[in-house]
Amino acid sequence: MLLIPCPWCGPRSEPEFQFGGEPATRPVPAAEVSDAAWGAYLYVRSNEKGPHRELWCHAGGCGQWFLMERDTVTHAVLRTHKPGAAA
Amino acid sequence: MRYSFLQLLKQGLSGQTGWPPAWRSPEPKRSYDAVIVGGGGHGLAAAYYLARVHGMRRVAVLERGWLGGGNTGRNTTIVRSNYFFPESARIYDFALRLYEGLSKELNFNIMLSQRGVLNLAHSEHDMELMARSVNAMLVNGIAVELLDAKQVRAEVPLLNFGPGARYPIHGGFVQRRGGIARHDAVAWGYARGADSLGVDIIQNCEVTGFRIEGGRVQGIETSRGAIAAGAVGLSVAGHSGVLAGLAGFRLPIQSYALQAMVSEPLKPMLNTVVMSPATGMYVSQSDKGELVFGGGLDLYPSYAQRGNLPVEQTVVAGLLEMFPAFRRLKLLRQWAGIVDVCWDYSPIIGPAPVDGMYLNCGWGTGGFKAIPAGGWLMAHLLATGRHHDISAPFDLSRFTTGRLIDEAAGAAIAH
Amino acid sequence: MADLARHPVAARIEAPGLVVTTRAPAGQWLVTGTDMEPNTRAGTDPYALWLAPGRRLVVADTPAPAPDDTFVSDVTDGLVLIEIIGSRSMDLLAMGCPLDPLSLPQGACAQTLFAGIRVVLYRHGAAVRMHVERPLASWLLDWFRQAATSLR
Amino acid sequence: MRRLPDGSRIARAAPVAFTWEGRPMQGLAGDTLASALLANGVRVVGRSFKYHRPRGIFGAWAEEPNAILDLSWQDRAGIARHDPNARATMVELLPGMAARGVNGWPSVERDVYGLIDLAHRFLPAGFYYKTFMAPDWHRYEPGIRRMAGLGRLHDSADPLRYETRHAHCDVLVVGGGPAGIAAARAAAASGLRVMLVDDRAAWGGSLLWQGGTIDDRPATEWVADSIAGLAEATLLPRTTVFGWYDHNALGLLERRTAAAAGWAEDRLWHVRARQVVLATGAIERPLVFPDNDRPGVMSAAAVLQYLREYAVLAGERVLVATNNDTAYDTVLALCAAGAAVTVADARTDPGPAARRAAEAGARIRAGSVVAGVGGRRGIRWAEVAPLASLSTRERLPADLVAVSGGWSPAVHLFSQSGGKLRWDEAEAAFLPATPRPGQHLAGALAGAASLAACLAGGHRAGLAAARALDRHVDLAPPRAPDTPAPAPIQALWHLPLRGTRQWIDFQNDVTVKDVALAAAENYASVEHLKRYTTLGMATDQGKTSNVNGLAALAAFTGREIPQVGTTTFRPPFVPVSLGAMAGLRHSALHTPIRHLPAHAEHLADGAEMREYGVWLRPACYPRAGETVAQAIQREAAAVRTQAGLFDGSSLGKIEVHGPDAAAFLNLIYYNEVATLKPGRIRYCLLLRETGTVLDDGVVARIAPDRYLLSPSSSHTGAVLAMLELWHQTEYPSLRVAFHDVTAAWATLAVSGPRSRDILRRLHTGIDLSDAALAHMSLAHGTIEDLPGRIARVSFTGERSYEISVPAGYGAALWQHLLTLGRDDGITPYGIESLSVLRAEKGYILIGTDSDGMTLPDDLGMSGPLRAKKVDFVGKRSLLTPDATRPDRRQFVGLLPADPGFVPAVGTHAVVQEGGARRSIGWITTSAHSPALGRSIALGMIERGRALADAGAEVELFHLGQASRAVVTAPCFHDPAGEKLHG
Repeated sequence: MLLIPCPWCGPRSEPEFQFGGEPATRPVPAAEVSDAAWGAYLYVRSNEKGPHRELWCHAGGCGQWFLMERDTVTHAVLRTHKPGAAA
Repeated sequence: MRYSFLQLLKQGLSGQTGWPPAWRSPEPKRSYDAVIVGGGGHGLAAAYYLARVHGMRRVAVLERGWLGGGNTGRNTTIVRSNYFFPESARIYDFALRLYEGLSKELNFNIMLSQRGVLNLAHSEHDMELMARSVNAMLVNGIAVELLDAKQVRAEVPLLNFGPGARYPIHGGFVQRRGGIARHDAVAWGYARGADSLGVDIIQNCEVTGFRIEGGRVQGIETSRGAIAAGAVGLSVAGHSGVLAGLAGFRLPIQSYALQAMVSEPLKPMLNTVVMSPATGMYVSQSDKGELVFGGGLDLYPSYAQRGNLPVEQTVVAGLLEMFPAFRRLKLLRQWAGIVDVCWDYSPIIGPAPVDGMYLNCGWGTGGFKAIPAGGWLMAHLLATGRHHDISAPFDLSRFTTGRLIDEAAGAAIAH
Repeated sequence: MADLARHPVAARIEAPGLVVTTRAPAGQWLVTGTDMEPNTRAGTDPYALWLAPGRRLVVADTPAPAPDDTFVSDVTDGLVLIEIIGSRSMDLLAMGCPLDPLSLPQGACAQTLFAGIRVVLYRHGAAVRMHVERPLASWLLDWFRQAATSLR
Repeated sequence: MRRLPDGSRIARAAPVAFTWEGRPMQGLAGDTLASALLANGVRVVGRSFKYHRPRGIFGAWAEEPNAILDLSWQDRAGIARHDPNARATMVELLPGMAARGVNGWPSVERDVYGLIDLAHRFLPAGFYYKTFMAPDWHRYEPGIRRMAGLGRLHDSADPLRYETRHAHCDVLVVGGGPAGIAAARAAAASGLRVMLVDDRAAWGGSLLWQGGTIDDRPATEWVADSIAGLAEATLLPRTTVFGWYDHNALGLLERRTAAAAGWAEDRLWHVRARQVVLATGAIERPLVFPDNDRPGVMSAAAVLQYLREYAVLAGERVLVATNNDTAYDTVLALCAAGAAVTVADARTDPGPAARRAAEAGARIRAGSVVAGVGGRRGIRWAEVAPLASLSTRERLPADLVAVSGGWSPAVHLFSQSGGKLRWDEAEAAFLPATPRPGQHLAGALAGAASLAACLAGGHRAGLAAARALDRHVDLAPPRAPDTPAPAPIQALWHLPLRGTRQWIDFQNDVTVKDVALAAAENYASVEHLKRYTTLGMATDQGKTSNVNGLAALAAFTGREIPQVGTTTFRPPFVPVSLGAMAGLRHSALHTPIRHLPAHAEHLADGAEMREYGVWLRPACYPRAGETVAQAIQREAAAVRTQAGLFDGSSLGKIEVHGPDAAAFLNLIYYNEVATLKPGRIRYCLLLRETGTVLDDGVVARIAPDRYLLSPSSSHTGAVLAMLELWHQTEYPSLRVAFHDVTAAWATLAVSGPRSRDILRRLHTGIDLSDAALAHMSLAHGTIEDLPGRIARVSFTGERSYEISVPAGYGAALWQHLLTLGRDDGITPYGIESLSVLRAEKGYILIGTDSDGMTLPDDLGMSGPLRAKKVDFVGKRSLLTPDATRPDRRQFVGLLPADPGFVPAVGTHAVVQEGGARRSIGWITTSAHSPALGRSIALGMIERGRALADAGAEVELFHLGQASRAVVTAPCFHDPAGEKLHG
């Protein structure tokens, strides 16, 4: 049962959160993006075994999105921070 | 030595000490014509069919831990082919047909029990979506029956038809040929078969890198030395991303924990596999008498084979909503596999971005039921370098063309 | 002109050491504008509860004018206020919510899941107050009725 | 076996009547079911899983492999309860309990299936993999299944509620023995929130039967004082910590002695602890020797516990077989109770403990082992032999063989937490290696061999836990007299006796020969051994068998024990009732459901309520004697001809505000929304990044910097999350905010030709003229003195007005509008009726007509892709090869060839290709249309629009039945929309 430190609300239990995928910046403008690049943006994942950069939402709490670095083997939460803050 | 009742009797008279090893534990040779990474059901089946169908003899399977120890040994053992799209129906039904002959083919009883797989509908809307799926399957040549509430109750009287039911049962659909099989026996059967045809199954042998020259794979670095290979097949499920990384490319795969649970063993009481996507659970009773049940994925990426408590309680709550009589039964054990999930819940089969390397992965929650087909199609790729027509639609390129095979969307229920 | 009646969601649930009642606040407003310390409560009547950066819920027990800020939405009828009081109230909260009561001193507020539903939770004098979306109120009150029987 | 008159806490407790196999018996208050059975001389309590050999009670607590019984009883609230697989050693005896053996017919005492044991030679481990293949497994499976399984499910549904409780503490101490109490005492002294948990009813753990002195007083006094001193802590007896989950979250199962009426005594706890002290003790290992599975072979520690705690003497002529000193406590106790005791100590020089035992009257056989036992449903004799020459046997009369093969620390929770184990050769046990963060180990778990070591270790662990939370305490540790170090254990595994059957897993019937077979067939990994032989897969999960099994595997594969390693420890530590796992989440409370503001009114008006998405909403309002289908036709016809009233309050209402609101929404929505004029409304789609349609709904502009979005009822949450995601991560600089006000408003739709006539009777300041309030526009104002708005939006295809007032007034407005419209035939209509009306108009229902693959162009909406320049969500996905292929399924109408036949939703359209059918799409909506007086349908068909233009006919297929239909444009009624603008 993960204990995740929401950057606003502090440590909260796992059911209050939703995993939102791996953070990725969308390639723009649409007209100049190849099918392969667009497919990679939509579907390809780093899927790291170990420290992994993730997007999460404190859906059951303040509803804010934040970034988390989490170890996908030990589930240790290495750090969480507000989007845009020091990545 | 052939397995049979007579052989059991003969061996019984001499203290059962005459049985040969089911497979050898050979030292890895320096080079093979084909090397398959991943000693689970898919990898072992591919090695078996390479030797059996394509007559190849210099084949190796490299397994990081003990054979059959990954998802093959951690799933809820359901086999079925009730899929929506023709491409999916063909691959899963090809697997089911192979399963139907597998005990004889491998001379190893995999205990295929075709007791029927029943999906439940909990609203009129569910019934309409179910009719869409059933018709798709019938058109695909998969025999399934749409049942109304009365028929479902006759099939599984233990189900919750009580007045206070939060998810009243409006009906369902059943594939009679679906059922369960003994998961370990599938891995062991294929391992014994492949070994008997000269395949080297090398356990405790972790792949640490690939030797790639000119865009083509030449060999593999392992914890037990370097191995040269004419062709390399990857069947490592949840670890597909890790292996791809070693070979210098990425995959459209996210690895999640998928939990499974068993209850204490009881006398026979449930004779069908029951799946209720709406309450997030599916259940069957093993031949030893345990209820074997599971549900949806844990909702964040993980390589830890344990699973989390919230999803476990959600699955148990779903099981009890469908079977109130089970409330007093006790949970005996809980564990998880690491499944490789694609966006469209369909597998990736075909050449990898590195020449001479081939992929059979992305099966997500549905890998066990597809083992024979995944193995056969990987063998075809490794032996011929070309797609079999059943595997072509599942090529990695679909994530560039956008031509996905989205079973979840098609059937409108997570499967 | 018809005088349309207002139907509040009302309930009172009692058990040894526990009283759960609904309150009808005079006003509730969802406000975006000036920020406040996260997860705190400011003021007595009306008072403000932090919801998100730059967003708060203003609650008035007695009639008060709408707050003045950049973006104000009247949600008086949209949230039902449930008050839980009594020596066993912490036991009841512990049945529905993973939050540590110690992380909710006077002056703090928290948005969390109670019986799986999003609520805003905070202390109000000796009581604990909880706001829940109106459509879910009857289900949650049914949950309270059933849970409260465990205290008998 | 008999009850002694005194010498234990419960010797003189009140009698408790119970029945075993229907026979009345008597135990004492404080007995477990197991101790009561032993006191009544019951030997055989079960039958083993495969060979159906008789099984007797072996252990005394959670490790018990054999006494798994079918138990019926009434709980303290008088509710009939049943447990098909109750572990007798952990059941507190209650009056009226009825226990029966399982897996034996006609009884476990006399079991016909016991004959199977005669064929044991032909039934080795995994025999079923080697046979049962002809004709196939289905022939043999039913018989095998009947033989398998233990208890039988009673069909009496369990009416009770199960409680779940969350708790938090600074230091959780698992285990209430000497080490645990010392740790809790030390941690609590620092003022921290401490929780002490033990699975027994009484505190003290092994002190309950081993005694000893602490701080110069009887240990039990120290226990009582320490527990009294922990008044501030949370004390949970009768509670098992069954699972260690991420981030120091633990699962506990409490077996309360009393619960409120209607509630089960099982209570599940979720505990989050900042620090955890594990003091979970150790489990005694059986010895492995021929026929060691006979009833009457028991754990030496269990024999001591039955004697000291329950005054039950398990045997009069006892052979105690051991390889370590701990068994000598049992020997001394048995001698004191008057039993004739012989000790077979595998060690050639057993040391001082053996000398003390000899002085107490025990006969010592050093360097000897128990080499065999006689008797089938009980022990008649036992044979002792020197380890060095096993064939020279000395047969002794015996009715009990108490065995101790050493102790395995209970590392289950430590291992679940990710802790690694190390093999300790001297202790002949797997000990925890380094503790995990926030974790402290103490007592027998950490290898402490004496009471003094347990107390010191526990005290240190408690202080360390407090120190980790910056609390420094100086508290004198509890002291116990130093005892001389025990003589070292001599590892003793199975005996090298060919042709004998030596049991490792009593419940699943796994013998040493089975391990040898697995090794010979190269199932050489410990995990293969477990799965191939089912060793450790029974309801005791290998607590007494795992180490003996892997030691045998090491011997047969020429490896050391640490090289073989253990299998994985998984929750739960003891089986946990599924009801407790689910808690209150069942029946109505399983998942939340939302009610409309006018919920009570709908029920009063006879609505058939159904669940749509997360809302409970009226499907239709059948009148007396009317079927649902008839009601739907009547309601739909009324809307077309007069007027209807519909509760649309569940439709999403998201207010968007800010100087950049227009620019932001334009980057999100598929349609152009920045050019929308205030007061106007536009029907828009929202796409996922994959281009597929997430939701549709109307967007209303209130003011230059304010919009009101109306997503569909079941997608409001997803839409709000999407807006927040894009704003917070991709466009944080845009000044815009979102308020979900869905629940604050009731929205009732009056639809039909007479709709405006009805509204004119409403007291409102809003100008209802078409000039002022055209179709797809809205106006704010007062309605019956209430703040509100009216939007002219139609999903029926008729002139329609959506009236919104604060939610509290929704019920009153519903009644009021019905009254105002009575003369104009206003008729409440539900979702199913609305579905017919919108189907006549060919309006799409997202999630019914569309699915997870549908793109805007499939629905005939390709305009914005060409017109909009900005990169809205999903845009690039509309340009991929798959998005632009010509054979995509498109949204069309279908008119069945037989106008009286309504094709089922889910019917497929098929073509014949190469002798086989291929699906080219399916019907998503169908109905008998009152407006057209015939059947209509909507669907998604490959190249649908081209087929519609050509008026082509397609073959339909539903469950084997064929029919035909003409493909048309989706709109069947008033295509020009004159009724809307009127």
